[in-house]
Amino acid sequence: MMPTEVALAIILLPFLSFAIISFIIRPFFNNRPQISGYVAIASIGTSLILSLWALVEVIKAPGHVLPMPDYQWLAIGDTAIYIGVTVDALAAVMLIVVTSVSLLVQIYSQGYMHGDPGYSRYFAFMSLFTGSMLGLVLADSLVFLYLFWEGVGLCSYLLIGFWFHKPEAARAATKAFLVTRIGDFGFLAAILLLYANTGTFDIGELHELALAGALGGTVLTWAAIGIFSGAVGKSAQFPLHTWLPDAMEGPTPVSALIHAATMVAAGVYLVARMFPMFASSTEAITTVAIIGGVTAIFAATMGLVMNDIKRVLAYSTISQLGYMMLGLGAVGVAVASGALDLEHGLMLGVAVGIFHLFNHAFFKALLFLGAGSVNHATGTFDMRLMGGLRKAMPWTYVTFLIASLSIAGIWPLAGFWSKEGILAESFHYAPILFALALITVFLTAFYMFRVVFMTFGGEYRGHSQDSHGLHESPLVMILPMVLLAILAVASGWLPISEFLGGESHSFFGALASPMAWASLVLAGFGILLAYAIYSKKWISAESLRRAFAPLYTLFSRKYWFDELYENVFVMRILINGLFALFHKFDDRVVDGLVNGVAGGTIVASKRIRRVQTGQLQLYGMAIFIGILAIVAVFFIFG
Amino acid sequence: MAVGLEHFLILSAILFSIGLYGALAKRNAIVILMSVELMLNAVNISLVAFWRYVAPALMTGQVFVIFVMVLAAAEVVVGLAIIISIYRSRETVDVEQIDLMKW
Amino acid sequence: MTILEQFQQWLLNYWPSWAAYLVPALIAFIIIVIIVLVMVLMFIYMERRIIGRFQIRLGPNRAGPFGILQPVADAIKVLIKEDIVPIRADRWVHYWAPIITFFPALMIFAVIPWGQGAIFADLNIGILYVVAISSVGAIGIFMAGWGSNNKFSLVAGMRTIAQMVSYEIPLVLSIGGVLIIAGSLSMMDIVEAQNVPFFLLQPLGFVIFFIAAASEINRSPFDLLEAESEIVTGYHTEYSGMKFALFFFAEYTHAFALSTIAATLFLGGWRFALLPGPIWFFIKVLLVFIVLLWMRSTLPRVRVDQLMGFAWKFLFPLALINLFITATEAIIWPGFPWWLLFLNFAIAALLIVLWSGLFPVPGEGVSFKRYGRGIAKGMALTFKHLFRHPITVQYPEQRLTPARRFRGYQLVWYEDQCNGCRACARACPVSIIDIETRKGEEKGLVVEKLEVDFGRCLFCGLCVEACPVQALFMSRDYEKASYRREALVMNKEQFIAAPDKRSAYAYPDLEDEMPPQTLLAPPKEGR
Amino acid sequence: METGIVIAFWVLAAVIVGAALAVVFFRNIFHAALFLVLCFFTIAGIFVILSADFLAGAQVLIYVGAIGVLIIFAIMLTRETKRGNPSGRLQLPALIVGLLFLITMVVVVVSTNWNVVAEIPEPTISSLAQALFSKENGFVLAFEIAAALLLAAIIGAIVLVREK
Repeated sequence: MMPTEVALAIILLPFLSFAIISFIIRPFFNNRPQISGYVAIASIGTSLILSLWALVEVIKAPGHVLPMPDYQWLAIGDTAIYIGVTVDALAAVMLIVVTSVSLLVQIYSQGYMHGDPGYSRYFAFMSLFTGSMLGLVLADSLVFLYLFWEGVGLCSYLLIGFWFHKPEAARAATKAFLVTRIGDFGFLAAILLLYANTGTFDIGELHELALAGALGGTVLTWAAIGIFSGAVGKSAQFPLHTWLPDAMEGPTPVSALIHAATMVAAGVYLVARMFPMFASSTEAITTVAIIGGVTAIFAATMGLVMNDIKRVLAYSTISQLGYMMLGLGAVGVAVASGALDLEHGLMLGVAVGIFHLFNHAFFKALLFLGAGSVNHATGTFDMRLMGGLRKAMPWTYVTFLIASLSIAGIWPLAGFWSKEGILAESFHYAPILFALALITVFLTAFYMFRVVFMTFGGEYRGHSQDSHGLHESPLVMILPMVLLAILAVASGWLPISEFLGGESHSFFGALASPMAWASLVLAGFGILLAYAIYSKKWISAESLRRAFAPLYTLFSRKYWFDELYENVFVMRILINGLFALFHKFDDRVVDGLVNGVAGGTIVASKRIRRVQTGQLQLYGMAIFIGILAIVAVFFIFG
Repeated sequence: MAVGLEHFLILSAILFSIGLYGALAKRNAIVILMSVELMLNAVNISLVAFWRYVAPALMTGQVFVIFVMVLAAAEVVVGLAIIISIYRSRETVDVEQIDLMKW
Repeated sequence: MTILEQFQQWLLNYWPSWAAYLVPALIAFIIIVIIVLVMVLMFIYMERRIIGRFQIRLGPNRAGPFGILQPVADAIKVLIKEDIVPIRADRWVHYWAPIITFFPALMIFAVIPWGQGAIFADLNIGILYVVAISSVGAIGIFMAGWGSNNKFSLVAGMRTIAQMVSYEIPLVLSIGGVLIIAGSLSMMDIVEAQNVPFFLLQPLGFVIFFIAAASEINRSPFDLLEAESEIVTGYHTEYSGMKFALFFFAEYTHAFALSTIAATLFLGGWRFALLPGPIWFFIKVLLVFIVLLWMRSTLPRVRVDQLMGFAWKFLFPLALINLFITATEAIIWPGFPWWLLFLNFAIAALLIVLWSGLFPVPGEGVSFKRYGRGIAKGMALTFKHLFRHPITVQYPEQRLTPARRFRGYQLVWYEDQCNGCRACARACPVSIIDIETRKGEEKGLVVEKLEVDFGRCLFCGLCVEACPVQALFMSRDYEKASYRREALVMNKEQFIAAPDKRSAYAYPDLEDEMPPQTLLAPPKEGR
Repeated sequence: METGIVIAFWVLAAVIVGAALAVVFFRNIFHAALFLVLCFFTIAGIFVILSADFLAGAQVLIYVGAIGVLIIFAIMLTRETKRGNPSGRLQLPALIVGLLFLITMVVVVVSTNWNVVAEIPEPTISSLAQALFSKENGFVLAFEIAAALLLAAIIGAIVLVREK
């Protein structure tokens, strides 16, 4: 049996390393920043080991849940707020994802961030993020979860704006923060709504209430939608997706860890964690499903035309997250409509979504690390200035290729299994979404291999003088990539799905289903197309662009979403509308009040300050006269 | 006529009042400091007198006197340091001319 | 139960209580005052004599046998001097200063145990009383400096206060070690506690105490407040007569007091084998005082900033460490076994060497390597001098033989040799030789008159050199004085030939029959 | 013995009051300071009468030996003696307040009946030390704090006074 302290230690270790780095190493050993790297890695490594222990314990535990005591956090009057950790299958899987990816990424960062002036700061933030993320995963009450939710938000802000001297980085950080804040607002509102109606923050109790129908329909719906809005914000789903591509201004390992593997997946995790609640409200879960599907395809389309490798990856991340949402939603809809019996359905949905999250974490992280490695060599992210890196950096190429195949869902790589699962479920329960999913499969394969061919195939298109300067990245960067590549191949073979309660799939038996073939064919087609266009140039990209000019502009301008937000929402409605009103109010009423008070004070003090003669003796005199007065009072009335 | 507690208390009262007058009326900062010392000594006398006549068993009275002495020493050290530095900067220790802290 | 108290108890049977208490107290007081007076006079005498010996001189030895009445003579001289008060002086302060300086020093003796039970008042705060009282003296000295309205005196006063305040701290701290071992403030108890004299258990404390005490009583090398070269004679520049005597007295009383305290605290007071207590006590006191004199006659005066630095950077930390070590030992070995002294000596030596290593030589601190060795050498030298014979010449009884070619006073003239050639008169550059001759019957010229005005003589000896017939010699006589100018004009009757008086000047062949020149006093009759 | 104490008390009290008045009313600050010292000294005598012998010693050591000397030193560093020891504008009110205070205190002292215990305390050093340093119901903490306070005061004084 695993003691609770271990679970807490998993959370606290990274915080500890954060504290050590920022309060001891940065101030005192700043001349030897590598120490901070070691500290961070040591701490996260330890938590990885502990997480593995937790996983084993969970597997052994009956019902895959470890009972953990709650601690009273604070008591307001007689209502006490308890916080605690839940270690169940879902949490355990997430723990493994977070710790392992984080560990690998930080090892990688040793190479990538080498010589950066903010080296220590970087690792401090990374540790802080990892700690918050682990806390988010393990939290068992909404308050606690929200705490860490904001924590990871903060870390993502800090890390996107890590190179704050670059104005666009700073802008991107602010943008990310504000956009996610919109979602978080919904989340917070939902939490408060739930507390108002149930009087508890504990997720388990909330689920029981929800399933028992004790929670009123509309309340439940609105709460669920609110929570989902939070998820939308974090996972950059459809309306709030705009921050993630810009977030690529941060260091690439950050993108790999936060904006591909873990934090953005937090939204999915949240939905999965609250799945029973979603599943018991049709409207909510339908929203989830639709948003997921729309996001999947719509992000993919934008991914088609980006020239910045990281942006392509960013869009693919969005679309993959949409995918997961779609999977959750599809099953959830079925459960809500009663087409699927309850607890199996719940299990299944979580399994489907989280399984893909699990695989996606690895290959997407790997893709980002690959991009980082490429950037390390070429110093740019623009694919038009790359090409021909296959020879220069074979390791990067191979790992990147594996990741691409995996994300494209090629059998028997990891991506295939989870994707196939989602397709199957959506096919059964939500045909329309299934169509979207299929298209997305094709698009995914296409843009991923567009990237592969543009980056590694053909000739080097960068400045010729540094073509010979191209070099493979150092071992400390290659090693994590290789490990991730192994995971990207093999993570699908792990029985995560059954562990989470979904169906198992036999290794070859999967090929029997037509679904699998459909997706495989589509993916293969996409790959071929990409090969034709970008490697062999049978079809010129130019002509295509001209052919689909309107679409191209639509995609490349990202559906004018940024402009929409910037100009319409922010400028027109907020700044010129609402804020103007506020400003007037502020000017007239508030300032008037304040100035009035201040004026009065000034006038009064002009008189009163005469008392302050600065003569110490006068004050002393006053004191003793006061004493005498008191004594006199005692004599008279005492 | 034996000497009792009241005698000492009244003595300390007189001493205290003299010190009080000096502290309030004098203009030379050092004299004010000296008057404060007088007051402290008056307090010491009454403390010891109380110890002697009211509670000889427990030494609290004397302990307090010791602490008063410590405080007096500290106070004098810092006070004189302040006075001297004021004198350095303003060429006077007349408290009526040292009124930078007025309005 | 001191002797005094016993006496009082005994008297209570016969007299009314107030008398029974008052009279013995007065008697004891008077006895103590007498002791102090005598001791102080003796100290003054000893100081002059012994420092003399340290410097291979004889001290004053004329007044009375061995000059023992010298201090009395000084006292009388001082007392009959006029008492001068500067016009612009603050008369009031000027008047009280010597008294306030003197009485604290005297009051210290109230708690000094002269012997078993022989103590004026065995206060149970004895040593605290001593420290407190001796800190009052500074005010008197400062009053003197202020009152005499003389900037040198004022500077001396400032120096005194700075010095006393600074050195009081290591003094008290070093006493603290003793108190920890003795476990009492009462002098009696402290003496009783010294089965092993505390300078063995507290070597470092003793050294610190000794130095600090020497500075407290302004003995050299810490006598900055009367540095003649800098501030005329310090705070008592403007004092004369009785008041000066009081200051002088106070200084020696203080020295005596601190010697007694040192003897009491560290040397086991009156306790030692066979001889009765008081005698041992005085022996120890004199020992301490002699060491003080030894230091004074050896070490040069330190500079004022060095003085402060020495107090604050060297003595103070060492005293703290010593206190700490003693307290630790008190916890570990509460009984303070005798063998602890080896440990403590080792610690003391180690600490002194190490700590002085903290002060680089070019800086203002002391460095053991340089100054320590220098001081040790100097002390050793003066100590050797103590046993050397004094080189002072007791003039009237004792004379030095001048050089053989000494060109002394007056001339030696052989009339029968002289042929009256007047060569000497011609040779004299100041022409003070007045010689008249006449024709003689049996030989050529006879000297009628030969007068020399030695008031103007250069003793150049040209006359002797000029004499062709070896009739004229210089003499080795050097002690001739007269009250009247005329007496300096000498005639030939006074030049009558005296072979033992003549000098070998210009006649080298005479040298070997003359006694050798003596430079130092002849060994035996040096007193 | 008793009569001796009485006599001593009256003499000392007279000297104390006289010296205190001198401190306040003398024109020459230096003289005032000297009288302050005298006052301290006599107060030590009062302590002796009250059989607080240790405090008497401490009084002399601290007030006469340290504080008095410091004050004299300060007087000399700030050459204000020519200006003398003038009274400020508040002279009269200060006098009134002082007198009122004196009257109130005397009234209070006289009007209260103190439960005086007869016993004469024996020499106090050891018990005082017990009270100061014993861990249980002692003043060790206060003692340490006082030490810290002194250290702070010393450092503060040095920082204040030394030329930049």
